[in-house]
Amino acid sequence: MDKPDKLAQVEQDVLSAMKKPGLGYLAALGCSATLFLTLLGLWGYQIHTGMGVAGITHPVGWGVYITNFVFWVGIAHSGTLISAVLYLFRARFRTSFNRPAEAMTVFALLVAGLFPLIHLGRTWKFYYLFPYPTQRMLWVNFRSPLIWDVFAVSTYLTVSVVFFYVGLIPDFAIARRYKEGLAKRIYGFFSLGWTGTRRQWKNYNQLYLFLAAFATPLVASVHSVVSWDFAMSIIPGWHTTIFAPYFVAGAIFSGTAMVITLVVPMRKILALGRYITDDHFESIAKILLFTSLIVTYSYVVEFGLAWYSGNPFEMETFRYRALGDYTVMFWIMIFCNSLAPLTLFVRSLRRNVKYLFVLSLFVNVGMWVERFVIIVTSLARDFDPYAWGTYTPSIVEVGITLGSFGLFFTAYLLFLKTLPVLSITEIKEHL
Amino acid sequence: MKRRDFLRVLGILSGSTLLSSCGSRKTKDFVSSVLPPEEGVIPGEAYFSPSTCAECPAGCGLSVKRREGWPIKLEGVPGHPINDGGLCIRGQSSLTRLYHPKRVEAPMLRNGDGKFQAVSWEKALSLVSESLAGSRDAGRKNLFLSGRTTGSLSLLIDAFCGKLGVERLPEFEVYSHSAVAEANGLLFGERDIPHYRIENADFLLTVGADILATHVSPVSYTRKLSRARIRGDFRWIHAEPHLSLTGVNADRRFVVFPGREAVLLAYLLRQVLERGPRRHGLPREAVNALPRFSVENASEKTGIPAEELAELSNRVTKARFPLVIAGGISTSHRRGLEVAVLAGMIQWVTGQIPGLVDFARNEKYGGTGTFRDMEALSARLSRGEAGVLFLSRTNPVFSLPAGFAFRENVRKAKLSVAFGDLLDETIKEADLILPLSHSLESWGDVEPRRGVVSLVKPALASLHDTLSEGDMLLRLMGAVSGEGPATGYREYLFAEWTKRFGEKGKDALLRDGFVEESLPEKRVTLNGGKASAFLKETAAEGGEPKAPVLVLAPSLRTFDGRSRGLPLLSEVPDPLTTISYGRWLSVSPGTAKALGVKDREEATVSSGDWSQVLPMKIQPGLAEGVFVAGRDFVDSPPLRTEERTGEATWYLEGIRIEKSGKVAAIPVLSGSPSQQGRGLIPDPSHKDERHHHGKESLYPEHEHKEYRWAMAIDLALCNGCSACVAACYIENNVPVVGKKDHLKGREMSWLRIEPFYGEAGNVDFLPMLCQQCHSAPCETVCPVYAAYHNPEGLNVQVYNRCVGTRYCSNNCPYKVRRFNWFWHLWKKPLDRMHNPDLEVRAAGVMEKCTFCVQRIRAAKDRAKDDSRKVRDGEVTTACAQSCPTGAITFGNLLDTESKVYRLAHLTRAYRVFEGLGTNPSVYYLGGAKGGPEREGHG
Amino acid sequence: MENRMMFRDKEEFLSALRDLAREGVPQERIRVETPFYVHEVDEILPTKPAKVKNFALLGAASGTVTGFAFTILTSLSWPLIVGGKPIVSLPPFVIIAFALTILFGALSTFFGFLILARLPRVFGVVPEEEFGNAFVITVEPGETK
Amino acid sequence: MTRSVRKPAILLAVTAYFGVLLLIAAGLWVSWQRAGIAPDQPIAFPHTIHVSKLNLPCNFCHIYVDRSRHAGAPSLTTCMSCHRAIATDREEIKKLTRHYEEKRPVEWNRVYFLPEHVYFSHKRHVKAGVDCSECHGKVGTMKKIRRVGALTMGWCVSCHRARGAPLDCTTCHK
Repeated sequence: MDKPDKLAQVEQDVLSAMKKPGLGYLAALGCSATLFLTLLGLWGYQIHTGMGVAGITHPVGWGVYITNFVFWVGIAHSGTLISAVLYLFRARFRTSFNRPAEAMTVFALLVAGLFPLIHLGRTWKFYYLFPYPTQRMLWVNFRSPLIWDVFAVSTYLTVSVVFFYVGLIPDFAIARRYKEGLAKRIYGFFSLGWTGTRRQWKNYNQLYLFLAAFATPLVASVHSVVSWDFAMSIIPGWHTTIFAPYFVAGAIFSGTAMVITLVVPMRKILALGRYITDDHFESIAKILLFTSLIVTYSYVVEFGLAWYSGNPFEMETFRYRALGDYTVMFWIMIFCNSLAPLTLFVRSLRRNVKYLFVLSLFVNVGMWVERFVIIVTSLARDFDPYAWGTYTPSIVEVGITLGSFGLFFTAYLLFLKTLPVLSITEIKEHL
Repeated sequence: MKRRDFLRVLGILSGSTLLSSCGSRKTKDFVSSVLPPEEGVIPGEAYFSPSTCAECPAGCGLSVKRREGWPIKLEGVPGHPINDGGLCIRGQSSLTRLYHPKRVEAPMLRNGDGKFQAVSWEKALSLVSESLAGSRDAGRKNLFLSGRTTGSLSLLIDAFCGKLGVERLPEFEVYSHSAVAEANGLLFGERDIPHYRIENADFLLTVGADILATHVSPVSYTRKLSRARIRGDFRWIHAEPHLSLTGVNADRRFVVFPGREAVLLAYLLRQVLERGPRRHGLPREAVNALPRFSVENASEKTGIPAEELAELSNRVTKARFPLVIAGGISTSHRRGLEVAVLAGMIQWVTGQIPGLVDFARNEKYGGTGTFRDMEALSARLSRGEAGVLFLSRTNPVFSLPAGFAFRENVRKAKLSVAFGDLLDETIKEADLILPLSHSLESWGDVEPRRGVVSLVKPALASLHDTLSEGDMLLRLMGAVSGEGPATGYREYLFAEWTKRFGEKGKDALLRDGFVEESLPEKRVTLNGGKASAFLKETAAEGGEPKAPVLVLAPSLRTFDGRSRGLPLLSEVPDPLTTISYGRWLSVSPGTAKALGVKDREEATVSSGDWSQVLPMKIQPGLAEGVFVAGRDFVDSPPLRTEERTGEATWYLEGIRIEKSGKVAAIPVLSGSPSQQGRGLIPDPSHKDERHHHGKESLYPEHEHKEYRWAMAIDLALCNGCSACVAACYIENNVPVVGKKDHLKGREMSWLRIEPFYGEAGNVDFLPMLCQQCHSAPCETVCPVYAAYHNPEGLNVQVYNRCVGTRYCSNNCPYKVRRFNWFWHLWKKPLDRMHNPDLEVRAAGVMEKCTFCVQRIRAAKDRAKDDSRKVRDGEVTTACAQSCPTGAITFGNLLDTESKVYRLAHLTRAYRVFEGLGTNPSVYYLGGAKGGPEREGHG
Repeated sequence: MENRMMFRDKEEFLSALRDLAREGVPQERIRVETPFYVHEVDEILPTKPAKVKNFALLGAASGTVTGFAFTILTSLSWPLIVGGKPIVSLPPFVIIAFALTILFGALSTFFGFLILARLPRVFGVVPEEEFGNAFVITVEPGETK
Repeated sequence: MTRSVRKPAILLAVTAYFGVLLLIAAGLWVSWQRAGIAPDQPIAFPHTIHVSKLNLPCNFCHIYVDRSRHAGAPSLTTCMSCHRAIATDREEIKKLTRHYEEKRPVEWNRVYFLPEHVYFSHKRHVKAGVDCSECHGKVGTMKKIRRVGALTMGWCVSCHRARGAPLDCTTCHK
């Protein structure tokens, strides 16, 4: 079979995903959309009635909302890792993952960005958080980690969107060919009238390289900044120097898991087995294993530090974390993040896609729980014993959390039907 | 925009409506009144007027802070002979009684189907006068029962009863202290409670008397005690069967089972007789009649270790001015009278009368009756002797044992007329309710202590259709005699005052709010005959109650239960258990283990056919086999009445406990009874360890120009009475959120009393408020500068800038920041209480203690008017102002002359968690309670 | 009139291109369109490397400068002490500067690309003729040889 | 693709872009400058006569202006002290007299009002020598009082800056 047909074949294979949606798809979309609507409803209710409808209280001022924020930002990371870092390292297997991974990054960030707003006591005053010239002549406090968040996350979102879009431009041009009428014009519009001339390719190539270069440090920086929300405080259990690397590793860990969770069904349903092979999955699994080991190491170090410091506050916090009111959560976390992934040392399991899928689900849960444990247990037992307290999420918080998944999957499902789910151009290039 | 409107509504609610320039256009607050406001009143400026607290019989002087005519805060009057500036938690909350949403707003008459319906005063009064006459003709007796009444009102009642042929019954007080009065009558012919001059004593032994919280005149005693402690060379021992706030604050506390106190006092009396200080002797037969105890068997009987007992007797005998106060539970049981007598005799022998025990200025409990009197009354009612029964400011139906059947018998009166402001158990039984004005709405005076007359002056016109008791009686007299009210009560009073003090005195009273007459010293002599006769027929032993005992302790927050229903008092937690809402039964850890009950597990406590379900709270420091419940927690318990004194026992003996296994939902605000060795209140021996902390910082200290506000809190003086907490609530418009949120840990108090228990069951209280750190963790993390540090060293929270990330609260090591989880709406007319100098915080906003920045602003404003700096002592916070012990000092740390500067530089001064380098502005003065050698304070 | 050659195979296309180059046809007359980036083309018809990187550098630099200037100036415009730290405390400002470096860098690179690649072709987003997966060489007419 | 069409298109885009910016700016500006409101009053009190013609000093009626945070509105007694005799035939004065006789206070509509979280003291400003007109304008020339000062935070702050008045948040926020 000669090349040009192969090329055409690739296009058809990938673009076939865009054909009329089936019932299953619509059902899935319906479910996630409803979940998202519940989020909006509950949020409205919370704004009207007051923050008290959430379970958070004194002393635990942050709960599920911030947990979700950290979780989703974490999810975003592996997207960038796969698309940017692996691009710089010229890792071939990237080609099969980068598009869905980038999409995941963008959507995860959209969701993550929602939570700082949801958790605000006075959401309707959110604009106080942005440094813009007002008649008040008052700016924001750049010494606050929350402002760093504002900058880090919005930068990350912008760059990811640009990177995602740039990758799409030539594919838009291809999709344009397969469309008719208005759709043709729309895809054309997004393709910017790309034709593939020398000048376009030459600059495009460099652009992509530089965007990758710009995105790469973000993988490290953004989650470091997020981790500093905690590390910069003085709360025992938060105030640790290892938080930045610890969180970055965790982010990539959870993100990679999420990639697997998304790509496995996608590959099955859209019959892309030819382009996403078991070798690819094995490489991803290796990343998963590696980051899992780093995360586990961090857990150990945390406890080591607390024990070695001899600081009564630190020691109590970690005793409480492991054996206190939230001990169940803690051990769930240990099992999902440290023990279960060890199985990936077995090659056959690394190559067993079904197993990977199940494992990835465990890791997703485990990483969410990890953030919960870190945030809640540390706040529940800080310095003044009189002020110790506990926290149980309220139904509203649970609903909003589910809603956030609703939003994420809604976006992702729409992506499947509207955009080339794999980077056609790159696949061609590597044929 | 919906939000805006909501804020606006809150704005209107928040009391700054009248004439304040800071309302929105919607509020009609820019008004041309018809007449100019009264002299000396400047709209927008606070002004004070004197009055007297009526929340308990102590009669503390009030200075009522008013804005635009509305009382917004109550403060003690500095220099007042009773409370000298201090005010207790109940006094602070008295304002919520004035504005209570459930006050009786008009005369109420019970109609046919037993429902109350409002009637006019004319109708009500005429009805009363008719039935007065009617029942007189029917040969029934008209009776007048009131709570303890002093001053002109008492005279008026006598006049009233005289004129209308009404029999005035002995006043009813749950805490009549009649055993002590009886004893003094027996020994010295003075049937009353003397005035104890604690401040002049160098040794104090209190037996059962809860002098800090509820005994006779707590604020007065607390003040005196502080003076003695500050002076130094003072030792205070307390003996009690249960665990009271007073007990935990004594230098040493002994657990003595009810009845055994007599042994202790008999032993001490003999010690004093043999080893002095001995000014007067006792008649020989008295000495012989006095039982002999060796240290060993005295200690074996009292349960006080022998060496401790010896040490105690040494202290008594070595002391130059020993003072013994017996009272409360220790004088209200079978041997109560004996305990009181022995105490009196010790005072006699040591010759501290009238030096420390002053009968000239006695506390005027002479006219107060006992439970026996009430038993008699109930009997008379049941025989249907009563025509019209007046019940004024008293709640016997709640307080008396069910056995008295008072509830049923009240109905047997032809017409029962109750005077009161809130619907308590007794008023609900009455046929006719005549609503009383709050003391802040009425004229009057009280004489809580002989020769001390305190003014009651209206701070505002009556909110509702109510009358003061004086006016009511005068109008009744008028109605009966037919020629209408002779004069108003005001005129009556003015006449009385001029008669008693002359014009000058009257003006002084109206100006200062009190008059203190100079009285001749009163010398009393022991009636040796009676004394020895009494000793002969008693034998300091036997008659102890059967364990387990349920002690019904008077309640710091509601006294004998009369202050139940004041919202603020349930919001502020009990300092010992930190339980805010609900009732509970304290049980010792040992007993709890024996019974196998969990903390807060519900149990049925029963005695005879009486029983009640109460949650159990495990209470360190409590003796085995002793249970404690607040007097206000139990409904008509089967109390026994003592034959000799007529006083009711304060405990139920041989009670039974059946646990239910069900854990009750009562909010315990403290996360841990122990401080987990974290040195919030450091062990004095670790002084140096405290001091090398918290100095190092990367950055230079930011400098303060004129002021650097700071606070010093003397933990050796603080007794956990929580008056400061209540004061803070009212001064700062802190919302009362209720039980539901308390269970979630969402109480809003800016200032809390943290009790920390030691191994020995000893308690230290740590008032925790915003520490106003100079390197505040909360400030750095606020993204919008809502929390920042101002040039005067305040850690400011700008409410309208706050977006509610709650990061500051998370990052506060002291956890003193409070988040508004909901919109708090004050039930009308409680909103009148709002301090217009602060906004009422919106939902989603973080709030906290600001060192009463509004008071600082006002002081600076005044200072600026006559271009000077604020003087030391010119501005103080609400908590410091109210503190009865004077433990809190507020001032400018840059002023090296200031008191706070001196205190902050004492070697026992330290700051909580100094190791964190937060550099707080609140200095705590450590050192054990009245620890032997303490540096001076005042 | 321009003449166009279309190839289905990359190698044929490249050899054809080499021939043109050998014939000495000036490259500005040769238009090449490929389905994906073919780096050999740049070897056959050598050109200066793309200038997108200059935009990247410029953007990044301006980002850093803005980051520091903005944070420092706003802090000074209303000095408020927080946590006892100095008004201008650089460590946190570094983070802002870093974020802005990346942001400005990425954006200016992108816009630089648009300018250099002459995109978007506002009125030609859908070209009237598309070559699909063909490798196309179009030689614009010049003086006849 | 042809230059001829592209140029106007670009021009259009640019103008649209800046047009939007301008609109936003204008909107903000208006929302900040809430000055100029002039509600009707229950009694049309003419400052023109009392201030310009009769040269009454402001604190003749606003007696608390140098004693309290509120300038205060005059009590009707003050008004009647003159208007028992003067201009009794006028409609507005009749209104006034009615209020006085029926003992009904006059509730004026606020022209200057601040949000609930702001503390403002007339006394301090007057004592600091701020002239009434600096915030309230030349009331003598207004038949109906119209707001002059913007009463926005920026407006306050800029003046505080200019005069070296305290800029600490607690000065004005409560």
